[in-house]
Amino acid sequence: MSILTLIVVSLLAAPVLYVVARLNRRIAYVAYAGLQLLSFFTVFFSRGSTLSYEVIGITERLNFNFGLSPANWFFGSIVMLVISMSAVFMLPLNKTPAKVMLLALVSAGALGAVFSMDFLTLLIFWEISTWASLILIIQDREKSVKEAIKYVSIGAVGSYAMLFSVFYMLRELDAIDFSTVAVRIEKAPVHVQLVIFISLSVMVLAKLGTFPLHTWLRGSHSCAPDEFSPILSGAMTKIGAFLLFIVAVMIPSLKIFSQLPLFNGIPLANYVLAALGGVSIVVGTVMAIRMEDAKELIAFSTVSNSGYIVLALAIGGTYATVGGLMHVLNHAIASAAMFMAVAAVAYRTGTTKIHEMGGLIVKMPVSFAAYLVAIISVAGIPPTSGFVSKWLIYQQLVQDGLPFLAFAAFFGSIGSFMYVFKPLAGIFLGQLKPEHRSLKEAPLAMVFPMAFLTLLTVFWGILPSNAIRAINTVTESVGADSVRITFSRIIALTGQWDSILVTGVFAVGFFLALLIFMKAKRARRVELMDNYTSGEFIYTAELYHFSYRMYRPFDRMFERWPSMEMWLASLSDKIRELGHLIRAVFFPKNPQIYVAYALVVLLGAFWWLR
Amino acid sequence: MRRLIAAIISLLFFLMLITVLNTETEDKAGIPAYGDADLSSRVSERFVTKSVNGYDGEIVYGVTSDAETGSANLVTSIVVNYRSFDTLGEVTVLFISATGVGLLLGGGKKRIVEEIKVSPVARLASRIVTPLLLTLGIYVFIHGHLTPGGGFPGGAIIAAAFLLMMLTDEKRRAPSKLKILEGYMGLTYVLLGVAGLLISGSFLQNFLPSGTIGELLSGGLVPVVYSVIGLKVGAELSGILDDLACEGSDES
Amino acid sequence: MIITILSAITLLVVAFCYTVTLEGLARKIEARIQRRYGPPFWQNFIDIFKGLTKHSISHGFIFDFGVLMALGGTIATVLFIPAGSIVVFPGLDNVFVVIYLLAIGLLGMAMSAVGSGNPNASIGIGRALTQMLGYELPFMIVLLGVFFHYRTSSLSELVELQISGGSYNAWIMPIGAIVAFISLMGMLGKKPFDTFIAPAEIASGPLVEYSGKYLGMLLIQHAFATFIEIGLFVNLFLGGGRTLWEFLLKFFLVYFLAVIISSIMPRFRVEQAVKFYWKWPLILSFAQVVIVVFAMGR
Amino acid sequence: MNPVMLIAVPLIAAFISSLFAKRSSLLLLFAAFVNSVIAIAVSLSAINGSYSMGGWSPPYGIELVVTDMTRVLVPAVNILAFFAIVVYWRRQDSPGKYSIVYTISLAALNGILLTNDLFNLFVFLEIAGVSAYLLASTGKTGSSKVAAFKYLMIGSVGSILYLLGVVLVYATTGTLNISEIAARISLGQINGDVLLLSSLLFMIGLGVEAKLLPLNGWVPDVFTKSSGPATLVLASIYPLAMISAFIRVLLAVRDERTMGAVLVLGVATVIGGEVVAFGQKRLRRTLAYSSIAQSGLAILLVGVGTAGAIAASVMIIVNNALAKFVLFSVDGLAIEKIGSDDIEKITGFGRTSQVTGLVFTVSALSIAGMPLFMGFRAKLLVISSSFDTGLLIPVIILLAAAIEATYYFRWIFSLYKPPFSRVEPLKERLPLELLTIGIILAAVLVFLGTSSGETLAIFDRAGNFMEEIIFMGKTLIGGM
Amino acid sequence: MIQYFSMLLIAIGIYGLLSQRNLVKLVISLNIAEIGVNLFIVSIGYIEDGLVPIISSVNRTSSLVFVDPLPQALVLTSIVIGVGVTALALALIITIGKTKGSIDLTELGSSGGDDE
Repeated sequence: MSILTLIVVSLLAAPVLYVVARLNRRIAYVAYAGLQLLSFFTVFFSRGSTLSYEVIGITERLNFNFGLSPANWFFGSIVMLVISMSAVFMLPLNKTPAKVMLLALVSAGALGAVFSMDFLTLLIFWEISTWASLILIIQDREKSVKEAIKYVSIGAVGSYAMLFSVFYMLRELDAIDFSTVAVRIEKAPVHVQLVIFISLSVMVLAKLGTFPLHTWLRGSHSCAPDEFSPILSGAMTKIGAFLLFIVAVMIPSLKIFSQLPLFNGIPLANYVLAALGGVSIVVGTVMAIRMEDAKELIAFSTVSNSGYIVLALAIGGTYATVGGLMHVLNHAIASAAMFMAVAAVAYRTGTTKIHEMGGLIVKMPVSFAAYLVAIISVAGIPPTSGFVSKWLIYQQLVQDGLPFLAFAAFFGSIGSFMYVFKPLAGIFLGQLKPEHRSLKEAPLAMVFPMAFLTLLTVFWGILPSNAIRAINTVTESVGADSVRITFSRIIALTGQWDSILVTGVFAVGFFLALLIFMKAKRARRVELMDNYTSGEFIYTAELYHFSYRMYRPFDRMFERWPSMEMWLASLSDKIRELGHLIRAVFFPKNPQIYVAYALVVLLGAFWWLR
Repeated sequence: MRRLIAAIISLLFFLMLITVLNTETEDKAGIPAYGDADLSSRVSERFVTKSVNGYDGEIVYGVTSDAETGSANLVTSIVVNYRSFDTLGEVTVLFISATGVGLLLGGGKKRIVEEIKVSPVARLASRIVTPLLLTLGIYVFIHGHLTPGGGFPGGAIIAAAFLLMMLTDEKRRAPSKLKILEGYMGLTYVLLGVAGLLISGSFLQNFLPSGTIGELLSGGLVPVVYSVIGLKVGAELSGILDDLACEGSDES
Repeated sequence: MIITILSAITLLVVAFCYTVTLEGLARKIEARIQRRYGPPFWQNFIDIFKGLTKHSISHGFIFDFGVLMALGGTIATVLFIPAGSIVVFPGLDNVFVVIYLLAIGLLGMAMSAVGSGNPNASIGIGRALTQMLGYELPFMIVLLGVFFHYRTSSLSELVELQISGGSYNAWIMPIGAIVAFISLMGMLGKKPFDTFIAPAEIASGPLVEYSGKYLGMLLIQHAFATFIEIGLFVNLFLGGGRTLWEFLLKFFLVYFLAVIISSIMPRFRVEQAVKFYWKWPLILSFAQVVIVVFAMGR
Repeated sequence: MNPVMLIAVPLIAAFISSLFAKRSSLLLLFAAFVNSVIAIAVSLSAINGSYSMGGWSPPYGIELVVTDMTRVLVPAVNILAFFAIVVYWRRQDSPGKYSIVYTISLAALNGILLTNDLFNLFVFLEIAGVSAYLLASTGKTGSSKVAAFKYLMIGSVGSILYLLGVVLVYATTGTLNISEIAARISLGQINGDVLLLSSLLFMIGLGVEAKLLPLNGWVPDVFTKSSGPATLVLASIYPLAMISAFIRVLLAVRDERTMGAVLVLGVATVIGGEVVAFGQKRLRRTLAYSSIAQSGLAILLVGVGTAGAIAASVMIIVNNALAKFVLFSVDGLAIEKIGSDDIEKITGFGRTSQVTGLVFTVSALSIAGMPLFMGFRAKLLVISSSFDTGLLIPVIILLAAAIEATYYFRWIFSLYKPPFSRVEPLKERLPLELLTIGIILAAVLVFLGTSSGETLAIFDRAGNFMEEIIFMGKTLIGGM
Repeated sequence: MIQYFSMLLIAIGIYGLLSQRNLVKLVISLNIAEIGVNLFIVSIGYIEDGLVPIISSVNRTSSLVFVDPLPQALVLTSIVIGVGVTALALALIITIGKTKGSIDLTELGSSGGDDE
């Protein structure tokens, strides 16, 4: 089954599924999940073969090209993995025909985007999935419209910047497919290179949700339907990473900008991009720490991790490139798992506010485990895949000696402890709310994808060489060089790291601890309310669960920071005011005024042009 | 202030227009000076010599017969024959605006009653003059292809006759038959055009013999069409006058 | 293989006994500074033993699991600290690995403490994580400079390079050493940075619910953690040691410097601590790195 | 099939219906239907070239010309007119006694599209104008009459200027045939001032109907005050003819300086329209300003003036016509069912009646230029052709497009907002005609958005129509 | 010379159009401008001592010098169109007067217009 047929099928599936869903929703959703799984496996097991296909000739030079280069394969399998897992995950949830149609469109667009071989195809399919996801976002929550509008405007800015650059390329380089552009842009003059690089970077920042275009993530992720948030954060943003990979790596940006001023060997353009990534790491981390809603918190963690990806791929170099791609992989999985866990909890409790839950570990252990592993991975703690990428990125930062970018990276990785621990403590640990006494674990269809993603995270944490080997083929395919690895070791410039050894040693340590634990006397089991209360007697679990404003002292330090989200709102107000001005001037009540305008235009044009 | 701006604008407009006058030079074409326009550079030369279809004799009054268009009045030949399609359009404009007036004013149920002080002499005189006016109008549009005038002036004269009656008699209404007449005439015009299309292959094409220049029964379709136009315009204009003079119904 | 296992066991034993002893001495010294007689220096051994043998209560699965995770992670981390001649995994003792392995221990402890369901514990954990964001940053920045200078992040190699280079990092990059020491104070949770234990406010925070064997295990974990942190400092800035004894001596000096400083300090509020770390230490660390990167070259 | 029937049939119907006023709406329906059949026949079968009136060969007689552009536009106009009448067939604000006006305006629009004679174009513009004033006055309130009068005022000023331009051109070139004029001007035998002035007069005179920025003050008035079907016709069908007239005349009487002016005014119109539409709270007003912006886009491309730009322009107006048709009719429906089209009131309308929401969404997305729909193809053409004028124009167009996408999505969202207490499902079933026609048009939009390039080659050919025109003119000059 | 007068008429019409407030006066101004245009149309067809374009018993042959007949035909059309538009405008004014009770632009401005 070729990629093209897959794309066409999944495009055609949208209306069909809509009709089917009007008849029977369960069948439609099962069919949808089946289609996604099918396409994932098709993608995953068909690597290497590249095909090029041309569909439209709206002008003689434009047509669709799809292909299966290693890069396409890598991003494609990540995106489709997340989408298919979410498709399974959403089986038990409430559904509408519109939703399934839009979901099918989203996945079709994503599929077409990650298998595109030229910028226009990428843009078109990306746009398809974007507008579909836009309408999908507003399906469930009431306040979502206001938030989705931010996504619309920022996304429009990004995609039109990309559209501009597509035709600019067509004009200056007479090509828009990745490989040719990558070749021809080297000989192009600097301003052409800069215009293309900048306009594409705007798209990257907008879609990846990176500073300063990150303001849409919070609202859209938190307001989106719970079953869609994993796709939004795990799959959609990763298409942005795909474009970033093309812009920064496949187009050898380090080389073509080498005549610009350099910072420790990083050209100015890349350094600025990386700096934006760094800023968004810091902003995302700080904001995530301050959020009280689990989904908003994860949304900001997405901002911060997108910052990592941008930083890594922008500074380039072997370790950063591989690390960045690795980070794409494990953030896709981890954020999807986190959102799924939150969605599962919300499915049972009906809320995503952290402080309205607590102690759910005894009720939903699997969701807890999935969330735990996911956050360990996000915080970059071994033995999970998150550590690998961060380690590699650090290697690059050390090698190039970039203290300020490194500061951002460290800030993000240490700050992540704070924000990932907050929902862990607030939702799963601590006192169980009385109204949640009767909860059960999420249904099996939800549990399975979470467990699967968790296992993948742990697997690539214990055996990263497996993932990195695949990534090496990607980097080699675009001419960058690859990281030396053995079965268990990753050898980098500043030392090496043996994942299996570390895991083994940890196992040994854990075993020793367990030994002590077993040898000592058995502990008496008491329930949670039986606590040290400094002599008082407290019976209300709600009051005895400390999670609201957990880091109050910390976010008191950041209260007076300027908010980027205000900026967008003020911008729209400015446009409105301008509109009122124009209306007052050009659309008056008195017809004589616009008759006068007509004549004045005539006279002015005549006397001026004459 | 407003008047000042208006004055400035109209002054500038005037200046702008006069800059382009008399701009005819030998190498570049422009607006010719007043009075020395040369027909040879214009399409109308062929209209004068009736040689659009390549006839290259000269047209003589009362002698030449079966010219491409038989009307001695060259303007008429243009209006009703060469550019008859325009005329259809202009009739349509008149028709639609007459209908529009009717629609806007609600078709005029009853006449606005105000006492008209007219001496009985004038009233009697108008009764006498009106038929003469009607006759004159009919004469004008029937001879439209020979003498100055034609359908539109004729129609206007007919309407003037109705106006005269309305002015002298407050009860008087334009006869309601006029609407019917108007519709039939418009229909006839279009159908003539279609007939031309069917008979001789082109819309509004002449399919009657265009007899000798200067005779009454010459010019093929021209007198027919002009009579149609005359009746139609007369009907429409008097209809408009009627509507304007009449009280709107409750609707509108 | 055998060598590795033996050296690992010896390292664990040495680390445990030595650190616990030093902690005992520290209590004594502190007592003397405060004009008390103070407990005997083996008091901490007794505490741990008593804890492990006494009855105890558990607050559920995560409570136990967290403790195991904490102790296990810390033990695992200890094995990556070269102590003079005892180097368990030469070349593989990557500093990032050490730091992030240590984080497992912290995470486990945090989970178990919050799992106890006592708000004091949660508050303590919150403070601990906040303060961590404070002290880790300057420390990591300084480390960046060190790694950039030596082109390696492996502890044992760093030690060898310092010894062969003939001068310790403390002399090569003194500002960095000072910053790192201040951060070390924070890591150790000594005054003025002990706000997350703060016995008087939040009933010694995370530890509030622990008793019996849990307390014992956590004391062991604390000892190991202390060993790791100071060991890191010694290896990074004071050139570790050719022999075990040299290492232990330097360890002793650093530890007691920290103890003496802390014993005469009041306590920061947590945001004060963070602000403090983000002011001078951070600036100084950046200055150090800039010097290293741009002035000293590679 | 002789294209003149497109004009004759509605006229016959109109005259007959003046005889039988009761049957007028039926005659209108009949005429529109026959016309759409003829239009399809014309666009499929008729050969490109001249159809002379009265048997007088051009340039002496008046001629109708069939080009690829008319092939595209004629069916669009007639079929949309038929649809418009069908949509409002059984509704309370159906054309009724005003049907005769619609019939005449249909004839006039066809005449505008087909004629190749400046003065004849003037006549048809006047017919269309008078009918438009009447349509504008069909609103229920008296202020619709005021709006109509304002429209009449600016409109007749425009027509006076246009007539002046015609006279100047005739006095200079001695002919009224567009092809010959275009040929003579392309030979460059014309005095510069006269050329500039006449082209400027045409720009202003036609710009009034084509909604050029300082001349379009009447648009929001008329579109918001007039009745449903009238707004539908004025907003979705009239622009097709008017902008095509603008394109033909401005390209025939081509003066590069004027082209620059057109470009500037077009840009101003786009920005003004989008920015004002962004802030509107009522759907109909938003759509009014958005159609200003769309026609501004088309006119801007006329200013660019290349064949690709004209193709893009034609595509834009066709897309605008199809989509605006659906949007305005849905708006009319909302006003009828909910009683208001305020962004707050309309909330959840898409959920209560799913199909309406679907077609609305499709059309809005197509106008906002999202892929899978025709608007995106148009946008691609627009950007690629506007690149010929440097980098500034595309940037401006894209910025405007971003604003446009934002407010169109706001409307889509407000249609699909989660249902609140106040949104109760509509009791009575929605008019079947509207739904079917909406589905048909949405399908057309999707088809044109996804079909392969050959289907849209007609637009590219339409972009080149001016070459035929000038060629015909050259032969005429040679013939003289 | 007459051409200048026709231009002047147009200018006067425009002045009235811009300065007057009464709707009827506006219509009159429009007519003045139209008349100016029509005059101009006729004037461009005039030829020095050209004859009336009618072949009659007086001037019998087409080889004589006639003035350009085409502009006269155009004028005929445009006059009639002007009549139609004027009639419509007056009817609109009557309706406005009935419904709004005023035909003064200043008073209508408040009610009409693109009001929110």
